[in-house]
Amino acid sequence: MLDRLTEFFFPKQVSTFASDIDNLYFFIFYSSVALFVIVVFGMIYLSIKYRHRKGEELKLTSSKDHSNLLESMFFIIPLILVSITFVWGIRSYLKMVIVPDDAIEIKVTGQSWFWTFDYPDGGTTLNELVVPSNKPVKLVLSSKDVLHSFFIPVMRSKMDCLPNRYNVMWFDATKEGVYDIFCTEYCGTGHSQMGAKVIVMQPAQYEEWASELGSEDDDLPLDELGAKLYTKKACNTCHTLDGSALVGPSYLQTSQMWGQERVFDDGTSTVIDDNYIRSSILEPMTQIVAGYQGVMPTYQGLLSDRELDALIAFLKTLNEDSQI
Amino acid sequence: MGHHNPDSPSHLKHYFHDVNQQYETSKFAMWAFILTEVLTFAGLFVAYIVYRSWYPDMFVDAHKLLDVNKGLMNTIVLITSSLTMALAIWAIQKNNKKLSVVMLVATFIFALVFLGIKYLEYTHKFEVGQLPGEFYSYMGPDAAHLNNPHIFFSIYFIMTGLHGLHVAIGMGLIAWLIYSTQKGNLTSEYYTPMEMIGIFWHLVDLIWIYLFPLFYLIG
Amino acid sequence: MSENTKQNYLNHPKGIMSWLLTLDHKRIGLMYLFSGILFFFLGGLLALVMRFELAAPGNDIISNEVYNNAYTLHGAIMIFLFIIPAIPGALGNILLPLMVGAKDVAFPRLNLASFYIYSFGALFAMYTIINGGVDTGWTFYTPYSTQSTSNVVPMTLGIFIIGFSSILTGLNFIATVHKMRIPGLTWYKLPLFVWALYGTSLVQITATPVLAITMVLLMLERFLGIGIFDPALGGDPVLYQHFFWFYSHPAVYIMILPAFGIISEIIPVHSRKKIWGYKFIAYSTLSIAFIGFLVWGHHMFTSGQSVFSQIVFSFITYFVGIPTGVKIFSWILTMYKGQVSFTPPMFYALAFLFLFTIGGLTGIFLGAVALDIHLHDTYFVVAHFHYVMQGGTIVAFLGGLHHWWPKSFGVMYNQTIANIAALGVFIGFNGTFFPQFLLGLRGMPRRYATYDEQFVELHSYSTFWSGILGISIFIAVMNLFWSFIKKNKVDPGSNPWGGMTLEWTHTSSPPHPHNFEEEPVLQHGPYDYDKVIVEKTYKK
Amino acid sequence: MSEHHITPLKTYLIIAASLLFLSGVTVWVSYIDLGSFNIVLAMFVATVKASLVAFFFMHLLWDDKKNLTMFLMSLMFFGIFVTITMLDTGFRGDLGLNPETKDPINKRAAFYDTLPLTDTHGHPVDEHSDEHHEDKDHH
Ligand code: HEA
Ligand code: HEA
Ligand code: HEC
Ligand code: CUA
Ligand SMILES: [Cu+2]
Repeated sequence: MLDRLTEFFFPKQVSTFASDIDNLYFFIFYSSVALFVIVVFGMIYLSIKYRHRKGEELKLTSSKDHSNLLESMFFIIPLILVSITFVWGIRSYLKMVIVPDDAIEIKVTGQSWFWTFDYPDGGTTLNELVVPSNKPVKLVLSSKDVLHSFFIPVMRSKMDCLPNRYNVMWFDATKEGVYDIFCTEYCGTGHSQMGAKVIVMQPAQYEEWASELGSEDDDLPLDELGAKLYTKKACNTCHTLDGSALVGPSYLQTSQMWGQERVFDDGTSTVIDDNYIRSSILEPMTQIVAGYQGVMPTYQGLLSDRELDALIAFLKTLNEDSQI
Repeated sequence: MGHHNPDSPSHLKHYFHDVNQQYETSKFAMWAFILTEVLTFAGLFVAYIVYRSWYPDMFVDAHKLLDVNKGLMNTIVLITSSLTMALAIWAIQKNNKKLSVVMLVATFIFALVFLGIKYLEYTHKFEVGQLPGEFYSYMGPDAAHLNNPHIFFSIYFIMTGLHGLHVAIGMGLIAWLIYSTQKGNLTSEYYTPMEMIGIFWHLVDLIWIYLFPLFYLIG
Repeated sequence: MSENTKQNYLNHPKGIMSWLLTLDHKRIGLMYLFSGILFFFLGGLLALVMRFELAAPGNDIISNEVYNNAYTLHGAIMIFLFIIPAIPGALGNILLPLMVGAKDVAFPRLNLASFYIYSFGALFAMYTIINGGVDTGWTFYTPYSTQSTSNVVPMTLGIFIIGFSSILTGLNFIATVHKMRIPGLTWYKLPLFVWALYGTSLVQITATPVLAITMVLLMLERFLGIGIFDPALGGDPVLYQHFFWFYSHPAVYIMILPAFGIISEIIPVHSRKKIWGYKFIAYSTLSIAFIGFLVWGHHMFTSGQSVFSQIVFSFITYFVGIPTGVKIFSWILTMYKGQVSFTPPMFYALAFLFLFTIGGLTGIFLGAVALDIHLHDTYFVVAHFHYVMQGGTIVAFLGGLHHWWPKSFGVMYNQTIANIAALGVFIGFNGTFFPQFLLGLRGMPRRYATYDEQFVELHSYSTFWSGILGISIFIAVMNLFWSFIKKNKVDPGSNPWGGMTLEWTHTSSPPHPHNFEEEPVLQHGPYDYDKVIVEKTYKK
Repeated sequence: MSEHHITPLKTYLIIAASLLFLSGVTVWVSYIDLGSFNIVLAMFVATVKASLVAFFFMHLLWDDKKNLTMFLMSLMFFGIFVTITMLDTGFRGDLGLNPETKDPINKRAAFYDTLPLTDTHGHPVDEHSDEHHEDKDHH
């Protein structure tokens, strides 16, 4: 019964402290329901019982306006409930902030509008956090530009990412699977698209994955690697491939664009070539395409040379027929 | 209703019972206003305290760039102006219109001197680049090692600037007082505006009493 | 009645200038009422736009940018242009001097100035809309607000200016309550609405200056890069949040205390019963106002503030619930052995009890730090604050309007339509916002223009009912104004609900330009239904 | 309004003299190094001065006590604001568990990297060496 209710109210419980928090919720919930029923029942009962009946004379009413017993109840009952809630709440809270010593540490960086994850043994992923199950994971969060907030509903945990500062959160995932991550601090136009996934794997699988991290793509052809990077590096949060403009220009017809002129917001222009694309990715703020805002983040340090080549190669393959 | 009692004074508003009620109401409201003033500055004091605790060394070193003598001079000027303001009220209470006007004029002049000294301080800071925020550019030998001194100067300029703004507003009010007292609108029977503006002026002094040690003397 | 009773503040003096330059608190109140309702509709319209966009997950109707502007403007207009200034501004202005037996507020000129400052600030906010909107959320968190290219400066400037209006109104009310009461009207004989306004005003004058300075610092951060709130310049964005919430949490009590006051009037009058626990209600007003200053950090539970302050804030937050509970229980017990009539104001009061209890109790969920970490910035919070603000304050405000409408304007609305609209508001409101609790619990973040498939069902329910809610509110308000247009006058001496406070017993409807023809003499307390029978008189 | 209290002239003069004297005292004390006690002392003296102004110049001593209450209330709310804010800003990274969350913002803002060294008049001096570049935090 309780399980069904939990499922009704909450997403799955995946972290070790999730059930604790849900139980706290249910404690407050049931107390509140009880108080609410008292309030609503009292209100309906009294208003109907003492209603002014048709034709009844107006009369002097009772002068009763206090009762020591009732009034002390007003204080005592809420005080008891509140005290329990407080103690319970703080105990759960301390579980959420005290990180176990053996946690593996992953660095999370928010940036408008995607997430970067740096793993302890080197290697980086974008918008995909991979963690082992049944092992505490400590996330050290920060941001490159504005505030973001890292929210994993199934873990019942969330923490803001601040520029120039680190915040910490941790969890110990109990069930393998793929779960949602949301950004919950407003961070601009792409805020509602700043989602990511957390992938919880068996520890052994995770070890394997971590050791291959970064090397797996070595032998893909450039344009295929580029296509992969296109989503992996979150280009698709701002650039579509179907001709509709999001925050940035769409890349439906880039293959035809090569050799054409690009006009910038300061009136200057340039001819589109590999170098231009390369510098657009590494230094997006220097030349801003007319009609757009300079919000593209720099990928300096996030892409290797081979990856840049791959992206360029991929863009070159795009034309009307290659809609994805 | 609505028409004046023949022997009630002309400054009594129709919605008050008597002069005393009107006087007490104004004064009470003035104190409520002082509360809002204090809380406006409170925000800045909080910023000061928080940043001072985060950057203790920078604060200590950056304050050495301020000129204690000018600060002390301004303290003296402002305290004296507070005295003359109080005496202006004292004089009008004794119905000594002339003395009251003299004292008000003195207060006005002291305020002017205060702003003059402030002006000298500010211009010097502008020249050497000890400016708030991103405009800060002073990297002299005594400051090149400082960690984010622009924050100190931001807080300094905002607090003394807001205080200076109060001095300027006070001067406007005092000028108006000089005019009305001279014209004979204020007497020992009715001097509420002078009392109100006096309270405001003393608040300006009171805030400076804290600003002075916090900016010029810490260390 | 004498010839004089034909003369009331609405028809005397005449002419447009007599309105624009009026010093009469009742006329000023009426101007607040009109502008408030106008902004309410504007904010409501924006809400409906948002809701229609959210009916389906993608960007179907409006783009991300437009959505972000819409919710920011919705929040800012509702809060800074409507609920904070307009409710005390309208009902408070009209009623406070009447209730204390004064001819006017203590400083009528200041009162008018306050209205114009408010209008002036509102112009800036309106300019923001024309000029392309603002997209930071009504909280203006740095560093986004220092970087956003939208109209942050005009909006914050507008809020800064409106802040002064709020402070001046507060000053005026405090002075009025302290100094303008008629002889014999001691503190414990004041109507509880006056207590509520008094508490509200105290919060206004203490908290608003901090908002003003925060807005100034934010603007300076944009102009000069002062580095106090901007992490790139060595500053701390969390400090901004402290500043903002030092004002904005107490501000939620600026929003709700007048509503509490309205309920404290409606229930005893329509139950014809002495109010339960007068002193408890009066003191709980003050203690809510005070404790409200100690809990602001509960909005920052995920900001990374120190664990110590998390615990302290969580602890103190619960204690706001206790005085509030005392009020709720006292209102309910007031009906005990009364003579309850189901009039439109009473329906709104009962709806208030129902909705505000839900809203308040969900505040306790949010106050529990461990749980708030999951719920923060999700739709659970959105639902919570609509339950307290719309379900609490707005519903009480509508109740108050229905209660004092015949008194203030001398006209009576159609009571059947009023009852139906009240029911519509109640049902539409629950339909709109109850699903949002579930959305939040299941992890739906707020300020999202688009969302995951999994949330479609609940969102579309919410959108559907928001239409009903909008229409009902529209009908409720129009029904009121229709009585104006139709000139459905009540007798100047009428007292349709049998109220006992001075505005009912000692002046005509609508009141005389100077409030009372003769200075009122207090004959009984505000709720002495056990001592005096006040007839209900209501003639067309 | 003749029934209002009129403070004798002498009182005003004495108060003003004490204020000036105390100002001298703070300046003098500030040159003695008392460590963190300096600030305590300076604030103590400032508070004595402020009380003199409030009670005598602003007439709080003789006024309706409501006015004094208002004034004290403003100080109380200021106190609340400072204290509770400091509960956060003074204790970030408490529990001692996550050192990385502590001491966050002591990083020089980026624009300092572009500032040339100056002399005491604010004029740029030759950058004959890269010395000052080294003591900046590059990230
Ligand atoms: C009218 C406005 C109003 C009112 C009255 C309240 C009242 C309360 N609010 Fe609310 N709140 C807002 C408006 C309001 N709030 C807004 C606008 C936001 C969001 C801002 C934003 O981020 O945009 C917000 C957000 C908000 C948060 C932050 C959530 C988050 O962002 O993560 C919290 C957390 O503690 C909170 C708590 C409370 C509490 C404890 C009360 C209490 O005062 C409630 C007290 C009432 C009761 C408890 C019910 C009646 C009592 C009983 C029946 C007796 C029994 C009681 C007990 C056992 C305790 N509120
Ligand atoms: C007093 C405050 C108040 C009120 C009354 C409301 C009323 C409503 N609010 Fe609002 N809301 C806020 C204050 C308020 N809100 C705040 C502060 C936020 C947070 C903003 C932020 O995150 O920064 C918010 C955010 C908010 C969101 C979340 C947005 C997001 O996070 O993405 C939503 C979504 O459903 C919403 C919906 C509604 C709805 C449907 C109503 C309805 O009750 C509205 C009912 C409809 C009407 C009142 C219109 C009636 C009139 C007509 C139908 C006709 C008009 C005709 C003419 C003009 C002639 N609001
Ligand atoms: C945060 C949103 C965002 C992300 C993520 C993003 N871009 Fe952009 N991009 C933009 C915007 C906005 C512009 C247009 C303004 C400008 O020129 O800077 C742009 C411009 C460009 C341009 C040059 C514009 C032209 O058509 O002439 C290229 C090339 C480009 N992006 C490639 C990429 C690639 C490759 C990625 C991923 C590795 C990426 N972008 C990720 C927003 C983004
Ligand atoms: Cu990132 Cu919202
Ligand atoms: Cu709050």
